[in-house]
Amino acid sequence: MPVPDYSSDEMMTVSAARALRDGITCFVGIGLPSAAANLARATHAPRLVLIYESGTIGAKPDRLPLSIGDGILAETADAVVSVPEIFNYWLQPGRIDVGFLGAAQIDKFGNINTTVIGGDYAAPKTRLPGSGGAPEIAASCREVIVVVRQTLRSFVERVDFVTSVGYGSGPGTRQRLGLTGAGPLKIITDLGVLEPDPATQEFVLTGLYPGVSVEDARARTGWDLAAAAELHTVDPPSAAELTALRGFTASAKE
Amino acid sequence: MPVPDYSSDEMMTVSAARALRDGITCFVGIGLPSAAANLARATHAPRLVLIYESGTIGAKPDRLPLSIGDGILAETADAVVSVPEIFNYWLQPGRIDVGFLGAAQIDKFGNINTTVIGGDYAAPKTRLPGSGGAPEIAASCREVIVVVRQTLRSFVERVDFVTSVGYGSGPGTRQRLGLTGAGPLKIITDLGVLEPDPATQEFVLTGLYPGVSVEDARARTGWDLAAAAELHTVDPPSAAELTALRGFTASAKE
Amino acid sequence: MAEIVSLAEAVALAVRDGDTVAMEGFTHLIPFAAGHEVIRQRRRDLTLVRMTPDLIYDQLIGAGCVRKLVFSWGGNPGVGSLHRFRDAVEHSWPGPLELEEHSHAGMANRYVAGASGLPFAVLRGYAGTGLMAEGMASVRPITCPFTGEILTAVSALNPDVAIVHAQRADTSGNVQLWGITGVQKEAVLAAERSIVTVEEVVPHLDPRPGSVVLPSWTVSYVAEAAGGSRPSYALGYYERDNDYYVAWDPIARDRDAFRRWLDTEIFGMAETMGGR
Amino acid sequence: MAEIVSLAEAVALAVRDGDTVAMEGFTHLIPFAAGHEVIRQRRRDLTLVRMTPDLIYDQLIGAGCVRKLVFSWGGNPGVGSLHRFRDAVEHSWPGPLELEEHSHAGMANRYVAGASGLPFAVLRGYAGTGLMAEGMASVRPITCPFTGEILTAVSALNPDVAIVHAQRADTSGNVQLWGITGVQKEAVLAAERSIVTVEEVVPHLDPRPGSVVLPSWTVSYVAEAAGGSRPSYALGYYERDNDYYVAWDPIARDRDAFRRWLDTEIFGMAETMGGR
Repeated sequence: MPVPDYSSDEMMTVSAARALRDGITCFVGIGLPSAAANLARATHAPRLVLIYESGTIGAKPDRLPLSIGDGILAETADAVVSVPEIFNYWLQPGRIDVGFLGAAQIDKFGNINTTVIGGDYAAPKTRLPGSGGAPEIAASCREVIVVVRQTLRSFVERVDFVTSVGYGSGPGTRQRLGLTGAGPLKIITDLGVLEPDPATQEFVLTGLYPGVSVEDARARTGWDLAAAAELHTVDPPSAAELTALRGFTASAKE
Repeated sequence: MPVPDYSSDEMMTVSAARALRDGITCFVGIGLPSAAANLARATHAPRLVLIYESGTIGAKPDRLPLSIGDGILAETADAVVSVPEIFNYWLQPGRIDVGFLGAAQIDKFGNINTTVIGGDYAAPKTRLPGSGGAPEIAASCREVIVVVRQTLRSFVERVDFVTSVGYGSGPGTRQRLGLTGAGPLKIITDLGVLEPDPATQEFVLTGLYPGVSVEDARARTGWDLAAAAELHTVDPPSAAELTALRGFTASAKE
Repeated sequence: MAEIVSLAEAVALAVRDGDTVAMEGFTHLIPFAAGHEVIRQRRRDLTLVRMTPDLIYDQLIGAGCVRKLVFSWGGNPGVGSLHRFRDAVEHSWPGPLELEEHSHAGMANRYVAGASGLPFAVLRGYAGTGLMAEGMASVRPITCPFTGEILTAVSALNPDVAIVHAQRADTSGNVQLWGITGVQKEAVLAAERSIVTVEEVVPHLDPRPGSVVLPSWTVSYVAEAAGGSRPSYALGYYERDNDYYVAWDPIARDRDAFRRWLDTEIFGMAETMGGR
Repeated sequence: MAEIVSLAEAVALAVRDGDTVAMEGFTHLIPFAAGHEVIRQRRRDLTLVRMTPDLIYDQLIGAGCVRKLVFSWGGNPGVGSLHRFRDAVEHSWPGPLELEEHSHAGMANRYVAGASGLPFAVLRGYAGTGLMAEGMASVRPITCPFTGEILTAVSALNPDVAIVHAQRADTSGNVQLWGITGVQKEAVLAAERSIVTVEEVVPHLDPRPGSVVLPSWTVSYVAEAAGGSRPSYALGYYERDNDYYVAWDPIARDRDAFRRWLDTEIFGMAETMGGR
């Protein structure tokens, strides 16, 4: 295989964008998910409905928003509502198809940590930003997709703190907790794609990017990562995808 | 005293309007209170803030609104909010100075009935419109003023149905029920003004319109109505008050 | 995504016998045309929900469409009683009418709970009232887990169908209403299905002060129905026909006059907005 | 009725040592000028409340004004950490910082409860999270009295003072803001006192799409502060200074650099909006 003329971050963003079907509603978390969601809308999913926790519903930015409260989101939205309303009327009832989240740490059951790393909660080694909207996005969207770079530090056996619940400690946890959404169906990284094993709900490797091996992925995973029988190679970014993505990135830097 | 050139309904509306101090906030109930509140704003209380349960805050109609949802209220308001918001953010916390209510039946403790008369609740002799916003206006405004024509049918010993609580069964009731407002401080009728006795919370006559006697009022009251020691005669409508009121009434009929 | 259909189609597709139906509109934007089409399609055993049942519910009750009414204020605003409503309650004509009665604050919060995916809402209300004394199943005390204070819980409203009228929709089915917007957003978001009638379908919705937008994907059917809220009003389109509200009183007082009105004004009229 | 005063006066009159203060603004309209004036007036022992503590709270924490932080997301959006916040949590510099931590949904509902005069709000949230496991006093389970379902209650937020920035006020003190309006209305209505800084005081507020109006009688003090939310933005007035957010990172990483910034940019500057 020739050396690809795209970065692993670009492949990750393209792969995440592809996970969003046209016409669905997507609650977009802060960070990497926003780039991927906007790329999806600019390529194969022009009718993707983007919803941000800042209260903007149906935003149609023509450049990459710099934050979840970027003015372009309000200016191009179908509706702008208050922050309480976005959580109570729009997220909580389960009317959003996909929650699109990032993570600082994620474990084999798809639980996400963005709160503290090391030490304990009261005296942490590293204080992270905290919950934001993620716990309820993870609980209430019909399904969740996580976009995160894969490293030994971020892919851990058990998160230091459960900011947002994936499958908790495995089958039955979400039901017991009364979480209405199905939980995380994909983790999309800079190496490939992980999906939960239907029986154990442990995340296993189901897709790899061109040039990445199972061993590469295992070397950057803190749990004993299995590969699915139907492991496939993800198509590299198309010229159209790369052009759109780079257009966004360039406009963001202007 | 010469025969007055105004009707008892006009005297009632003028008297009710005078009860509203300039600059206060007033939650305006349906019917007679709306005419009086708008008259107050047109005369001595230009900075009176009118709030309607339809969601209009600070409406400044230049004619009498024909209903609590009249378009002129939205068009002249400082803010128009949803119906849930008007009750939850504006009425419930006790931030409104005066609740201004009408009644079909009212009793000696200022309890109001606008639900059913005669028979029982399930099989009433007369079915009235029901609660509307009144129960929570009566509960949560800092104080309440009731505007109602005085008749033996409307002024009863005990209301057939407690739609909105005044003083319940007397001292201590409002505290026991957790009602945050002070309750009804005045009943303004087409004969005069009643106020609660500080000790018993029974309404007693404190003001009479020119030409009306205590006996006139007692003859139209279904409980043993007492007159306060400081019973006074209410000033007749001024020319300015009558002109403003009649201007409203004329514009309402156009 | 909302389908843009005729009003007759929308009612045929969305409203079934036995449904719980909320037609909302607080004085303003009352969905009269849709209500008339429900009568015309002879729906039965409906549970009707509405904060302020006015003429349109008087008409539906008199026409025999309604088994139960969930409401907080049932009158003819500025005129007096709803006589078909009273006749049903007081004399069971044309049939008995079950009531589930609330205050406005309670009803508004029941819609909020429904729109929020919660089984109940909390408010300060009902304490000491006859409604509380009647022991309605949809009102219960609830204790604050922090202060111990006792407040009131009301159960959520989640109608099968919400029907509202709005000024405009765009060709994608996004809906825009302004002026007094009442509890319409909550009713649509709380309901399983929804019909929005609009004064006009336009290519593009211009932002307007005070407007509420319901995105197309929250609405089931949009039907163009110019004048669809007469004799109520549509701010920016037409004013309230106050004479109609006055004229309704003698019609509604008399069963025969009402029957004649039904035959002439409802069953004698084709669905006026391009019905089949 | 709101008093129109200078920013220095507003802070002097409204913010006291030991107060609970909520400065809100969701990325947009963050009240930086007011926050800087609080530092300049050397308030101490504040409990700061805010869904998204960003640079302004990093600055207040580093300056030693803060005893406790009530929040749901504390970062430098698009850049990374708030280093003064981290230094306080990780190394108790310049003093220990007590945390009361929530999710956005929880914080938003706590303001809603506060604005609504209720002691708590109910939501679907926190179940299974570490925040629930930490057993915070402001989060408790609550049982639906109708369905028996267990949901989550959060206690109301009623700050002593809310401080927000808006685009405009009129000469009567009515306030208008538009764009992303976040939780500002709720914060002001929940608080005992409030300060609203505005880009400009105008004779009359024209209705605008998407605008929220806070009537004068709900606000304690209005202070004109043009540019008062820089480096955040004020839609219609100026854009976000993204370079400032990037440049803040190295300043905040280093205690000495931060001290120099404080001396130069805060204490070295007179209150810029007509202070005394």
